[in-house]
Order: sequence, then C-alpha cells, then structure tokens
Amino acid sequence: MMNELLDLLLGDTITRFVFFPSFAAFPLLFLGRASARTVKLYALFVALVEFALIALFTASHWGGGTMVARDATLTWLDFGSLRVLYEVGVDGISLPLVLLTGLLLPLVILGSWRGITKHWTGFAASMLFLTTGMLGALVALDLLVFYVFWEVMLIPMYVIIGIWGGDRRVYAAVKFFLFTMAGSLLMLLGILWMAWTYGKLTGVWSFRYEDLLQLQFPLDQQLWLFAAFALAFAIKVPMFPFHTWLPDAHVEAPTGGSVILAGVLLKLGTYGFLRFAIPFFPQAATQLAPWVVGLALVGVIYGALVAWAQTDMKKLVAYSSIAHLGFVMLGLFAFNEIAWQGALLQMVNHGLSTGALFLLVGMLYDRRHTKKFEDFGGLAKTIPWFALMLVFATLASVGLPALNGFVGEFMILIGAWQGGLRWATGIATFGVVLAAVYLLKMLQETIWGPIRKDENRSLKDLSLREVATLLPLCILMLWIGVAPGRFLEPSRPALTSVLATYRAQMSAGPPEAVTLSRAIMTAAPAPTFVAGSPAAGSGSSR
Amino acid sequence: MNPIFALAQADWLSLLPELVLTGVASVILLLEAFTPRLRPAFNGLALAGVVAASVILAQQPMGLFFHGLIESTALTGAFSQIILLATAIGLLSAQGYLKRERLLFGEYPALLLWCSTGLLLLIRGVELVTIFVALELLSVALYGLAAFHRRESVSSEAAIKYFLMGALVSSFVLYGAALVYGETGSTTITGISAALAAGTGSPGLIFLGFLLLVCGFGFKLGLVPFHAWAPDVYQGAPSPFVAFLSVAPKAASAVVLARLVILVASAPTAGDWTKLVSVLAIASMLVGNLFALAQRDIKRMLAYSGIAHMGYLLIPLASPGESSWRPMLVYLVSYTLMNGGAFVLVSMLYAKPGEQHAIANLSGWAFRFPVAAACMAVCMLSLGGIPPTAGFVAKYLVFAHAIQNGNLALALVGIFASLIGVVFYLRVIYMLYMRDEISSPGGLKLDLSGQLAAVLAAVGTVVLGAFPGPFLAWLEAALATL
Amino acid sequence: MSALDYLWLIPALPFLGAAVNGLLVRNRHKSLATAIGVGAPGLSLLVALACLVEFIARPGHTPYEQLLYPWTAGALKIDIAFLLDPLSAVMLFVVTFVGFLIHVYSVGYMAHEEGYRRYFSYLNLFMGAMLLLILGDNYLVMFVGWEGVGLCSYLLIGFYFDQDFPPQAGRKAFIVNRIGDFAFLVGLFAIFSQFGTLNFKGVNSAILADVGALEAPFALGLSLASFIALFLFIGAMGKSAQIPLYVWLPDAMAGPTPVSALIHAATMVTAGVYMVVRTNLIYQLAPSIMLFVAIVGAATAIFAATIGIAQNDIKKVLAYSTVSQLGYMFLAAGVGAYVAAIFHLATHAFFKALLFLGSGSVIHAMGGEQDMRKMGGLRKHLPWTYRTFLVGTLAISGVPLLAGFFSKDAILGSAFEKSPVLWIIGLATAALTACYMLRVVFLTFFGKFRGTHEQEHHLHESPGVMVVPLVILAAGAAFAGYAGKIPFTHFDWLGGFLSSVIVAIPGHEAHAAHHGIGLEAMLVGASIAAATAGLGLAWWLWGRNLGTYSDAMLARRAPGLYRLVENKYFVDEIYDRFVVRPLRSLARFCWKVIDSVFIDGGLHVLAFITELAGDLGRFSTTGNVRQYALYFFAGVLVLFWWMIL
Amino acid sequence: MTIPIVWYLVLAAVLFCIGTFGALTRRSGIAIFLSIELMLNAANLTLVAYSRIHGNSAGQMFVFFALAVAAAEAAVGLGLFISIYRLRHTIDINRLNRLRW
Amino acid sequence: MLLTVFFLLAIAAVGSAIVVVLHRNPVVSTMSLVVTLVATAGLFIMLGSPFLAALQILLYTGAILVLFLFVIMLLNVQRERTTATRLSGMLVGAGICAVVFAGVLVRLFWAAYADTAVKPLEADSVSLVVIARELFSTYILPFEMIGLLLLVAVVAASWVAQRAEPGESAGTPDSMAEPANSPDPAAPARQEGRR
Repeated sequence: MMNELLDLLLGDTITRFVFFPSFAAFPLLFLGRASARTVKLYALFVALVEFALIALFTASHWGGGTMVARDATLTWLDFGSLRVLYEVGVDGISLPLVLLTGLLLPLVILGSWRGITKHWTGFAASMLFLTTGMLGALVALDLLVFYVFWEVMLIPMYVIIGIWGGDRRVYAAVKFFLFTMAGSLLMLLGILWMAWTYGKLTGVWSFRYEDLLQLQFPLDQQLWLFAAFALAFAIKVPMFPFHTWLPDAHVEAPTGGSVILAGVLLKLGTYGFLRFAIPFFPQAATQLAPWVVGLALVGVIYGALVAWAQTDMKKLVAYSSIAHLGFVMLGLFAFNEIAWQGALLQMVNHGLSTGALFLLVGMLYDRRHTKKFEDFGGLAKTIPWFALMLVFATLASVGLPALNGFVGEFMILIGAWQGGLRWATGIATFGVVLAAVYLLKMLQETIWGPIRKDENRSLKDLSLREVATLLPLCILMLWIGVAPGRFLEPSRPALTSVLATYRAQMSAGPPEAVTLSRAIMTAAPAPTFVAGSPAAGSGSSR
Repeated sequence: MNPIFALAQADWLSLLPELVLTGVASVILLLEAFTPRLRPAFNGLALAGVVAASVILAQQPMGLFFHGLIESTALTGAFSQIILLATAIGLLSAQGYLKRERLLFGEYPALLLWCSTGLLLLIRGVELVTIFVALELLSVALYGLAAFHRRESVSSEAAIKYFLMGALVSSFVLYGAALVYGETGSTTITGISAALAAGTGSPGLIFLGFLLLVCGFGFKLGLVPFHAWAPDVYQGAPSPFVAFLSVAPKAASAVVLARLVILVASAPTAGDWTKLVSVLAIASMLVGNLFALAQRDIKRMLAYSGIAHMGYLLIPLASPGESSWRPMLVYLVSYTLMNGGAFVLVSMLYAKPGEQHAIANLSGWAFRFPVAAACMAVCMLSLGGIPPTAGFVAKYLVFAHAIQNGNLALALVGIFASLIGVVFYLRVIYMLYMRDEISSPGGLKLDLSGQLAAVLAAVGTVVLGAFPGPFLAWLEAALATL
Repeated sequence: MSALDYLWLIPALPFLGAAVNGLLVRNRHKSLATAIGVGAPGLSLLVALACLVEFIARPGHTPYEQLLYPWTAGALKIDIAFLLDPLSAVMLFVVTFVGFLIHVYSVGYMAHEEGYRRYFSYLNLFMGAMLLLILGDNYLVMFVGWEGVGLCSYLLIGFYFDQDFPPQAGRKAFIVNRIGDFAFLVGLFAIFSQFGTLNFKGVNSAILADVGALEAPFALGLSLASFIALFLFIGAMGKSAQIPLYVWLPDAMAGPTPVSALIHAATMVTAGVYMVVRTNLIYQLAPSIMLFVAIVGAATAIFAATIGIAQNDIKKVLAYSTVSQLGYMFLAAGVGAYVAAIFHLATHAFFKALLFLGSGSVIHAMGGEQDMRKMGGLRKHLPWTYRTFLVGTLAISGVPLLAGFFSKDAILGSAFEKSPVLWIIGLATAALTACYMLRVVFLTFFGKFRGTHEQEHHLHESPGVMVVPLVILAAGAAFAGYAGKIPFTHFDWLGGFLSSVIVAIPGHEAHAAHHGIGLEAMLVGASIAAATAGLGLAWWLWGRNLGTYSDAMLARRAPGLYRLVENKYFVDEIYDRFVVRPLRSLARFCWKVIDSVFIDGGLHVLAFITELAGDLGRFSTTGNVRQYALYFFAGVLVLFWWMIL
Repeated sequence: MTIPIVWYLVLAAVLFCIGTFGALTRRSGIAIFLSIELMLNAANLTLVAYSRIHGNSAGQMFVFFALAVAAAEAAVGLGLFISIYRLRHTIDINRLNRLRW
Repeated sequence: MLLTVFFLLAIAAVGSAIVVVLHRNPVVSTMSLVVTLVATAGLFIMLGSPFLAALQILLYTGAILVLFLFVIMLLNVQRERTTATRLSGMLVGAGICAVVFAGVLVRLFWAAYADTAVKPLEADSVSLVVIARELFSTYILPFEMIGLLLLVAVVAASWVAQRAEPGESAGTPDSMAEPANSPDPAAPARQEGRR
C-alpha cells in the first residue's frame, strides 16, 4: 500500500502532478519567517515545476484515444461493504482542462505578485492546495474521491477570498462556500445512492466511474439523480438562478482567486455535466434538456444585460462569465459532436480570455486601487501596452474571429443548430451581439476617451513581469483562434465515444427497473477507459 | 470453600486496565497527600497510566468475565481505546489550565482516571447492576470534576445542574432497570434477550423500561429533548474537563444505548424503535445546529454542535443491528479527535474562566497563534464534515449506512442540518483568519502539552480524513473477530 | 511555379506589416513605419497583379483554389483556403489598387499625426482582413475577414481615441455591424446544416444538385433559400449601411479621411454587395427576397440622397452619398443585375475614393475644417484637388462617358426591366446625387473664401504624395467605365468575365437583358436628363449667385422639411428612444431587482429565518434546571405516548 | 391471605411519581434532591416487589447497590450544595441561572 | 391483619411522601422522608427481605438523611417562599406529567399483574446467606465498584466542599507543601475502598 503510494508519487503518473503542489506546500510552513520575496519565488518555482510536470504529461499523451492514461488504483477506504478506490485517469475530456490548470497556476502566482501584500505563505499554500483539489477533481475516476476533491477545492478558495479579498470578502466567501456546499451535499447523496444500487445488484458497493456507468436507472430515478447532480454542477457553472454567488466572489476575491475561479472552478461545473450527469442519466438529461437549455439562454442574455449595467470593471467581467458559460451549457445539451467539441474548447477559451481579463483588471487595481469605471478613461494614452492587452483579451472574449472565443462559440452554435435547437441558437447568437455591447462599453469607459482623472496621467505601463504574465495567454488565444484543429484533436475520441454510448442508450430507452447494462456497453464503444491492468495504464503514460 | 476464590485468574486479568487506572489514581492521591511537590508531575503520571492501560487493553483476553457481568470483545476494546484517548486529551489540556488557575492538585487526574475506569466498565458491562453502578461511578466523578474550579461560581453552578439532572435521570434509569428486570426476570443482557425472545412479560412495561433506560443514556449523550443541561455545563465547567466530558461519557453511553436498542429491537416487543431513534436523531440534528447557529459563546456553540453530532451518531441505530457498530465507532473516533481538539484549543485560548467565551475574542489571532489557529480551523472543518477530514469520513459512513437501510429521510435531514452547521463552524474560522484583532491576547501563552494535544488531534483528524484506508483496514481486521 | 501559388501572400503581407508596425516598430522610427506600412500593401498589390495576369490568362478563367490548412478537426470540416475566381479577381484588383493608393496618400495626410505608426498598422490590418474576405474560399473565411474589417473600422474610426466622439462612433459602428453579423451567422448555420459544408463550390453544386430542397418551406414561413438569403442580406445591410442599419456610417466619418475613403467608401462597405453577388445562386431561388433587396436598396438610395443635400459637413455629404450609392448597388443586385452591381461597385470605388481623398486634401489645407460653410473659392488655392474632385463629381453624377454613367446606366436599365417604379426612384436618386455633389463643388471651390484669415493664409495645395493618388484615381474614375457594358454596343467585358460566377439555374433563367435600340435610347436619355437636371438644380440653387451661401433660403422655403432632412430624419434619436434606452433600463432592472432583490433577497430572508429560529429557540435553555428536568420527563412521556399509542 | 403483589407495584409507581413531581416543582436544591431520594426509594420498592415475584435474589442485590449509590450521590450532592452556597449564598435553583441561553 | 398493616404502611408512605414534596420547610420534608423510608422498610419486610429493610433504616435514615439534616442546618436554608414558583407553568406541567405517568404505570401494572398471586414465603426463600453468597460471588465486581464509588464520592465531595486553599488564591501551587492542606478524608475511605 505505502510503497504503491510512493511509486505513484515518484513515478511519471497523474498522481504525481496532482499531489506535487500540496507536498510542495509543506515547506511553506517553515518559510513563515522568511521574506515575502523568498516565498513568492519559491511559490513561483513550485508552480513552474508543476506546469512542467503537467506539460510533459500532456505532451506525451496529446495523441488522444478514449483514455490516455490512468494510474494504479489504491484502496482509499474499505470498511464493511463500502469500499472506495483511489483511481485517477485522464482522457481527452479532462486533458485540456488539466493543461489549462497547470498553465494558470504560475500565471496566477505572477499576477498576484504585487496584489497580495500580506501572509504570502498562506496565499501560496492555499493556491497550491487549491491546485491539487482542482486537478484531483478533474482526474478522479471514483465518484467519492471526486467528491472529496470537489469539496477540498472549497476551503482554499474560501480562505483566499476571505483573507485577501475586498471589503465584503467575508460575505462573499461564505456565500460562495454555502452555495457550492448546498449543491454538492445533494450530489453526495446521489453518489451514495448509485453506489448502493450497484451494491444491490452486484453485492458490493462501488464508486468506480466505470462501474456506475453500467447502471441503467428507470426514468423516475434518473430524474431525481440527475437533479441532484445537476444542481451541484449548475451552481458551480453557474446557471441562471444560482449565479448570484459569482459576482460577489469575483469582485471580492483577489486577482489570483478570480483567475482560478473563472479559469478552472467554473469549468468543473460544465465538466461535471459532460463527465457525469449526462453519461449517467442520458434519458433524464434529454428529457430535461429543454429546461437546461432555457436556463442557459437566460444566462446568455441575462448575464450580458446585467454585465452591461455594471459600473465596476470586475463585476462586468464576472457577469460576462455567466453569459459565456451559458454558451457552453447550450453546447453540452445539444448532444452532438460539433457542439461538444465547441463546448469543451469554449471551457478552455473562457479560462484563457476571462483569466487574462481578470489579470488585467488586477493590474489596473494594483495601480489605482479601484475598479470603478468612473475613475478611468483615456488610459490608452498613458499605458498603451496595457490598453493593447486589454483590447486583445476583450476582443477574444467578444468572440472575434481569428481569436479563440469565436471558434468555441461558432462550433457550439453551429452544433446546436444542427442538433435542432434552432430557436435557442438564434437567441444565443444574439447574445454575441450583446457581448460586443458590454465589453466594448468596458473599453470605452476605461481606455478610450479623454483622461478624466489626473491620477491616471502618471500611471506606469505594464512591467516585464506583467507582460510575461499575459503573453502566454495572448499567444494561446491567437493560436487557438487561427488554428484550433490541433486543440480539438485529443478530445475527439473521448467525446465521440461518450456520444456513441449516449445515442445507444437513448435508442435502447430507459429500463423498467435498475439494470446493469453490459449489453449496451458492448453494442457501442464504451466511454469507459481502456480496461486492463493499471500497469498497462501507467505504462502507456511513459 | 469461600466463593470469592471461585473467581479465576482470567477475571482479574481482564480487569487489568481498570485496575491500572484506579491504582494510578490512588497513588496520585497518596502522593498528593504526602509529597505535594510532585504536583506538576501528576498529570504526566496519570498520562503514563493511561498509556499503560491502553497498551494492556490492546491484548485483552476476549470473552465474558465475572460471572458474565462484563464482557470484553474487539468492540469494547476499540471503544475503550476511545475513552483512553479522550482521557489523555483531558489530561494534556489540563496541565496548562490548572497551572494558570493554580488548581494543580492531584484530585483532578485522580478523578479523571476514576471516571474513565467507570467508563470502561460501563462499556464492558453486560448486566444491569454493573451498568448502573458503573454509570454512577463515572457520574459522581464527573460531578466532582465539573465543580473542580471551586473558586469559580459558574463552575459550581454547572456542577449543581449536572448533578441534579444526573441524579434525577439515574433514578429514572434505576426504575427502568427495575421494570426490565421485573418483566424479564433477569438482569443480564443474555438473560433479558432470551426472555424477550420467549415473549415473557408485558410488552408495555418492557417498552417503558427500555424507554427509560434509553432516555437515561440519551441524557448522557445529550440528545434532544434531554440535552438542555449540556450547554450550561459545558459553559461553566473547566474547559479541559469539558474536552473530556464532551467526548468520553458520550462514547460509553453510546455503546450502552446501542446495546439496549439492538437488544430490544431484535426482540418481538412493543414499540417502533426505528421511529423512536429517528425522531431523536432528527430532533438532535436540527435543534443542535439551529441553536448553535445563534450562539456567540464558543463553548455553548460547541455544546450544541455536540448535540447535533450525537444526532448524526444515532443515525445508524435507526436500523439497529450488528452493522450499526462500525459507523458509530468511526464516528466516535473522529468526533473524539475533532471535538476534543476544539475544546483543548478553547481551554488554551480563553485564559479567563467564567461565563463568557465570545467567539469574537479570537478575531485575528490566526497570525498570532498560527499553529493553534490552524488546528482550530481543522477541527472546525472536520466538525462541519468537510473533506479531507475525519468528520467527512465519519459522516460518509453514517449516511451510507442510512442509505443502505433505506433511511433516506434521515440522510436528507442530516445533510441539510450539516449545511446549517457549516455556517457557524466557518464563523470561527473567519473570526480567526479574516477579522482584525478586537481584543489582544495580552500575555497569553499557549502551554506545550496543550498544543501537543491540539496538534495531535488536528493531525489525526486530517490523516484519518485524507488516508482513512490503513486505519479503517486495521479496525476492520480488529472487528473481524466479532 | 506560378504566381498563383503565392496567392496566400496577398493577405499575409499586410497582416505581417500590421504586426511588425504594431508591436515592434517604435513611434520615433517614422520612416521605417512608412516603409513597412506602405511597402506591405504595395508588395501584395504586386503579387495580386501577377496573380491577376496569370488568372486572366487561364483558359475559361477556371477558379483557382488554394488550401492552406484544415481549420477544425472532427465533424465540422472547414478549411482555411483561398479562391481566385472572376468575382474575387475584380474585387482583388479594386481593393489592392485603391487600397495601395490610399496608403500612399495617407503618408502625406497623416504625416503630422502622433499615431502615425499605429495608423498604418491598423490600415494594414484592414487590408489583410479585407483581402481575406474577398479571397476566402468558404463562408467561414469570408466571415473571418468580414468581422476583421469590422474590427479595423472600429479601431480606425476611433483612431482619435483621446477625444470623446470618435471611440463612441467606432463602438456604434462595431455594434451595428454585429447585429448584421448575427444574421449572417444564422444564415451560415442554416447553410451548413443544409449542405454540411460552407465551401462556395460545395454549396453551389449541392444547390444545383437538388433545387427542390431549397424551395421547401423551412422556418418563419420562408423557404430555405429565402431564409438563408434574408439573413445573409441582413448581414449585408449591416456591413453596407442599408436602411435601417446605415446609422453608423455617417458617424464613421469621425475617423481620418483616408480611412473613410478606403473603408467607408471603396472597400469594406461594399463587402455586402460582394457577398450577395457571391451567393447569387441562393438569391435567384428566393425571388421574394430579391424584391426585398431591391426595395431596400432603392429606398436607401433615395433616402440617403435627400439627406445628403442638407449636410454642411463635406465628409457627411460624401458619407450619405456613399450610403445612397450602396443602395444603388443593392438595387442592382435585387433586380438580378449582379454584374451591374459589381460594375458599379468598382467604378464607385474609384470615384468615391477620389472624392473622399479630395475632400481630405481640402480638409488638410483648411487645417482640419470640415464645414463647407467656412470654405469657398478654394479653386485657385488647390488647383489639382479641384480638378480631380470635379472629375469625381461628374463621374458620380453620371455625366456621359465617365465611369459613373456606364455603371448607373446598366443598373437603371435592369431596374426598368424589373419595375418602372424602381427605375423612377433610381433616376430621382441620380438627379439628387448630381445635385448635392455639385453643391459641394460650388460651396467648396467657388465663390469667395468664408473661413478665418489664418486659415486663408495657410491654404496650400497638398504635397505630391497626396496629389498623385488623386490623379491616378481621377483617371480611374474617368475610364473605369469602359470595362463594363457600353450602351448601344454589345461590348461588355466585365459581364463576360463574370459570367461564370453568375450561374443560371435550369428553370430559373432571368430572361436575357436584351431590348431594342429605341428603348435603350430612351433609358440612356432619361439618365442623362436626370443628371443634367440635378446639375442644373444645383447650379440654380448654389451656382448662380456664387459666394452667397443659400441654404438659408431653402430653410426659409420649407422649414419643416429642411429641419427633418438636416437632422437625418431623427433616425438616431428614434433608435435611442426606442431601442437603446429600453434595453438599458431592462438591464438595470435585471441587475437591481431580479438579482439583488429577488434572488439574493430571497436567500437572505431564508438565512434570516434560520438565524431567527435558532436565536429564539435558544431561549428554551432558560438556565433553570427544573425546566430541563421537565423537558426530560415530558420527553419520555411524549415518546412513550407516540410509540405505543 | 397474601397481599396482591400488584399493590406494591402500584404503590411504588405512585411514590415515584410523587417524587418526580417534587423534583420538578421544588425550588430549593436540597428539597429537589430529597424528592429524588424518594424516587430512588420507590424504584427500590419496585425491585423488591419484582424479586418477590420472580423469587430470585437479583432484585434485592440491585436494591443493595442502589442504596450504596444513593449514599455516594448524597455525599457528592451535599458537598456541591455547600460549595455553591459558599459562592452564591443560595441554593435556590431559580437563582442559579447565570449559565443560560 | 397483614392487609391492615400494608395499608397503614402504604398510607404512611404516600402521605409522608406528599409532605416531603409539598412542605416548604426542608427540615420537615426530611423528617417526613424518614417516615416514608421507614414505611418502605416495613414493606420490604413484608416482601420477605428483612436484610434490605435493616439496611434501608441504617443507611438511609441513619446516615444519609442525617447528612441531609446536617447540611440543611449548616446552610440554614430558609423555608421556600412557595413551592409554586413564579413560573407556575412548571407546576402545571409537572403535575400533568406526574399524573399521566402514574396513570400509565398503574394501568400497565394492573393489566399485567392484577391476578398474579405469589406463592407464600418459605423460610429461606431469600435469606441473608443467599444474599451474602451472591454478593461475594456473582456480584463481587459491582461490590468492588461500590467501594471505588464511595472513595470517589468522598474525594469529590471533600474537594468541592472544602474552602479554597491559600495556595489556590495566591502564590504558586508549589509554594504550599504542608500535607495538612491536602484533603485528608480520603484516607479512611481508601481503606474501605480497598477492603
């Protein structure tokens, strides 16, 4: 057991890059007295190493296939009839998001360089633990382990918002925590229920993704379970009625927090739909799709409108996230390949562009300690490079062709249209117009026009560090926008197989009673990861 | 021949842990009497005794002893270890407090050890008389300990309240025991279950008898509606003692409660025990969390949260059976760690005994006492049942048991209750970390042993939560002998 | 080893230039900026010419496709590819040629601007996007260019970003365009979901393979063809400033004048026309939409022309004139005269660019003054500008033997076939056009100078770098017409050249535009008459009594009408009142009421209730033991009662 | 004739309830404690009666221990009363409510 | 004959019990509790366990209640103003509960044992010998525990009842060495506990 664990940690495995950050966080305990600079450098170093680990891993698995790598499974907990496996794997669906997480971490550290003024050790530690949580949730192949990571994310985020946040930070932090918790607790019940059902059928509980994937519930149960899962994910995304935690969290959170929040945490909601809610309960998902799509559309339009009404830069960007993720949800519930590809890509895109926007807002905040529009205007005159970056990121977020945002939206919309959601597509497309409306408003209020405040005349332009923070994002935005093909490849097999199973199960229809459906699994290429010995899995990762 | 010699060697051997504890206690009392200079060492001595006891406990012979009055099984062994753990926590946290309050006398460790003796016997007792006497033994010790800060009127007030309630309840227990004995003609668990199986006695009286017993031990657990004493006593009594009081007696009482419920529920008799336990559990979870939400005094808050946790603990008993033991056991282990740890920290951070332990006093101390604050945060998160802490593992097992036995409603209530719970647990954290100081700790120094206890508790909580595998596997192996 | 292999260089070079100028070059390296900024489009012009030569040499002008790389992976198969066929060839020539000239002109015009480098990088970016638009092999690439030019127009209109108005004008332009793009996108979705491809050739062949599919009813009570055509046309409306989406173009004049010449006269705004012609196959299957296009075009033409009369800002006049000319082109497209539309597009590119640049030269000389009421008598100060401007005016007015004459004639001819009403409108527009253009000439170049003294003192002809392009464009404006249909003859090079693009569908042939000599004479005569009428009216109003400025008299004659026209029919105000403000208040409502009050408020109430429950409940712990005892006792009894009875 | 055993039980029950009533209604701590002793006594009576029914000694043993327990409780309880009286100069339960809510 | 004795004892027990509960003066209450206990002792005898009766009188009346009286005197507790306190809801609640509980019990007992006749007492049905043997064989463990319990009780009682030592209120714990201050009563109790 223990030496297995060591093997996982030291070998070239997923577990390594999942847990490396939290292990690397321990030395921080002894850096308590060290100067902030040392801590920053250490954190940056760790972040870069982490990124290197992930990059290497990704590079060696970009090829694709339904399952690109998995780790040896350990028993996390085995008590009575309940056993939970620690089992992680990466496939085309999680790979891009993993990479995104790895990319954002160093940028976040860099971006917080000046913004975070106190307790750097704590901040760095929280960030690193948060990273472990996010990566873990992305790679977990056992639902309870997934849930654990899912919850683990909350604590560091709560701390980050609560300690380093703005004036109403505590309110925002608690709100964030409670919203997410409220959703996920029901999901926990759902998970337990599924595991128990599996136990009823086979004699032993199982939380393994593949095992539970075999379960076929009758429609009524599906609806309940789907609701339980969907609530958790919808709050995370966030979808329309559950979104109010997001603006508060974003506005109060420090730059780094916002970037991670927008960049990765929200994606876990959509990822959850794609990974769990839809494959587990295809019929329910299909039956409730109109509602979900409806909410997604409300999100698109509503988010855009509210963003338009904002007077605070960061809040505007926050609401824009709601609109953008509305697109993703639309794509997910169009149930076809193009839309799913687009949705997955759009998750990454949003991470990049919104991340960049938050970083920029943060940089402005570092200089002026305000985010209100009325304090800005005409900045392009004094800090042209900042203006350039802001325009770039904004346009990417607007969905200008040849930048990343467009690709995702285009694929989502065209896929949704093909999926028969014509009206929805039309409405969503109109959301694109609104995106231009509110984002250009931001440019108008901040960088264009005459300089209204004298403080703005003597601003320093972006430092080398800040440029270094933004450049990778900008390059990626352009690259994905111009040649997205490369980025779509790895996810394709996984998506298609999930889709195939979905279609097969739809055609089969819901069973009368709960069944283990091996039949369908054999009929269609299962979305399950390549069966076979863990050794083979980790072997493929070398 | 004199029947006293009819006792085999084995009987006394099986009693060894209790004897060790009692012996050490008596020795401490003697030392107190004759060499008071050693007072600072008494707690250490007691701790050594506890360790010795737990080591001995580890290789206890299994079976029934003393003419079937007490048993010793893997389960009782495990629960007994919990008691000893709690005792250790109580001792470690006491050192600093007693020194500060100039109460460093031998009586504290002595009473504590005697109390745990009683607890061990309570856990092992399988006969009503033994159980009753053991209950009284530990209760009397607890009354004394509650009033231990004898210059502090709130301490005595707490003790009085605890005593009056306790005495009343023990008379109820006695009456219940009388009914049970009367209806079944036996005082041993085995005899009773046999009689129940045979269907002797009037079901009404049997039910009433068991009800009185269950309520009696429910009182010790602090289940709603028998809970009202807890907040007052916790608030008034010396904090290190509360670290013990909030944990150990509950573990023991839970065992007896479980014994009784499992016993009676398995028999064909009146009363719907699932319903009864569910009602108690739901009431405790909701009331505990709701009232705790309104508390600004951390000790009262923790008292109510303890009430709520006893509600969670009860969930597996809603469908009584051998399978109920495991989740309860794990839950108690984690509860001991997290709640004990929390009270240890309270006893360290609130230098001034008395009525008020406002949570707000902790504002911004996180960066003054980083270690203590971190431990407190961990304990709070664990109490809130947030992974990766022991609290989550425990809740997970409990809910899983509930779902397994179709008590979905219980699980749902539990979940919503714990959602409420998160609020006030987080409140402590944000006071510590996210507020600016409003009261300076002055010359407050955290004593080493207390910090040791806190750190051990916190680390245990996290380890048990993050890597429950090894521990649970070991436990499983131990229980396999059942 | 043919020049066509380097087709991709044509858009690539300007992009490169933009990148280098924008990111690497420093402000102070002005000459370097110039070299790159002008060199890039110059090179791409050379490449383009080479390609054109080679293409025209190709037998039958077979389209040349160049695949760069597949854009996406998966079910959505779209390539980044270029297409050179007659249509894009014509556009390519116009864009590169006029574009290059305007770049050259800008060197002089922008010489003293501080944003010199930035300006050229924007302009190059625009060139690149525009070329992407016209060279795209499929609708997606076209759309990329389509939005790209939109972006550049946003940036260039807002070029003087440190003033209040220009950036706002730019935003207006971008957003209005976005509304069009939204429709465009929907059209694309419909196309893709029907044909599974966005490739022009693929779509066309699919259509021809199964015409019935497109005439099948689809949505909104339209057939598929009509649906697609309608939405694409809405897109075109946005880009090409047709009613009701034209409002951004006049404001766009906030940008530097060469920008207006390049983007808002010669190239970008004509993209809509190009797109309609490009999809003519679908339009042919949607007669109702064709009619709609024609009507919108005609309406825009006359509408804008009337506004043009009453404007005093020289650039505003030209802007509205542009709108109206674009209306002309759509009229042509609407009546099925796609060749005429492209023809007019080309000629218009020349003379409108010429006019804008000329006005630019005037403004340059006037030191930024754009109000014609402060000009006058510039003839002697700016001789070259005057001459070239006059050529442009006559050309646009449709004076015989100049470019405008031929293209307008072609349009009017086909309009007449479709419906005399459209023809009449066309004629009226022509007359008005001639009128307000000549008005500009009179007000600007004749009479005596009405500006301030130091303005008069600084009056001077523009430098050669600005004049030479004017001359070249003047030549173009004069003779470009001879490429197209010449009345009374059968010569129609352009028609022949484009014939492969305008595909006739079996069963849908528009009966050949062939009418007798008499009718043709009547038509030509009518258009000439219209032109002369317009010119005469202008002379009568402004030319007779030179120097005295006589709009006031007009205003006195018909005050209401004049105010209406002068304020552009209050369209902006109407939009503001009925679209913008309601939306804005809706937004505020969503934020302040739904978010803050309903959702958050509800949650807060919930939280408060919970807190309250706990806070009231805790008083049950009164601190009196006997009560606790009672709880215990009562609890026991209640439980007993409940469980037993 | 012998007295029906049920009478003993009923008598015990009545005594027990009287004790309970007292425990709930008296104000003086000592008086409450007296009532509790009364309850214990009632319980003892029940035990003896039952052991009479069963004819085995377990009940009586129980009573024996109960008496001892009562003694111990009395010792501690009275000690507590003394200490609280020393600190508060009252043993009136209504006044001993500084710990509440 | 027996019947009358029983009734006398029962009436005495109940009557005095009521006095215990209701009388304002704790001394009176205590004395009447004595009566109850004695009466109960009588009932014990009638039930054939004279040993317990003796124990009852010795331990309870002889020791415990004397202790009570002693404490009452010590604290000179005044007579309560009224047993019915300010919150008379208590009174009602307690009354209802008590009556209901009594009703329940009586009903159950009656239903179960109305016609249970016990066989008359033999000489040594439950004799002292039996009790003694039981006590030292079967119940040896609880017996030891009782010893410990008493020890604990004495220690606890002495700790709480004792005045705070000088060292407690002032000076460090180490400063007070003389054993005189340490609670002494433990010693004899310890003897008893170990036996």
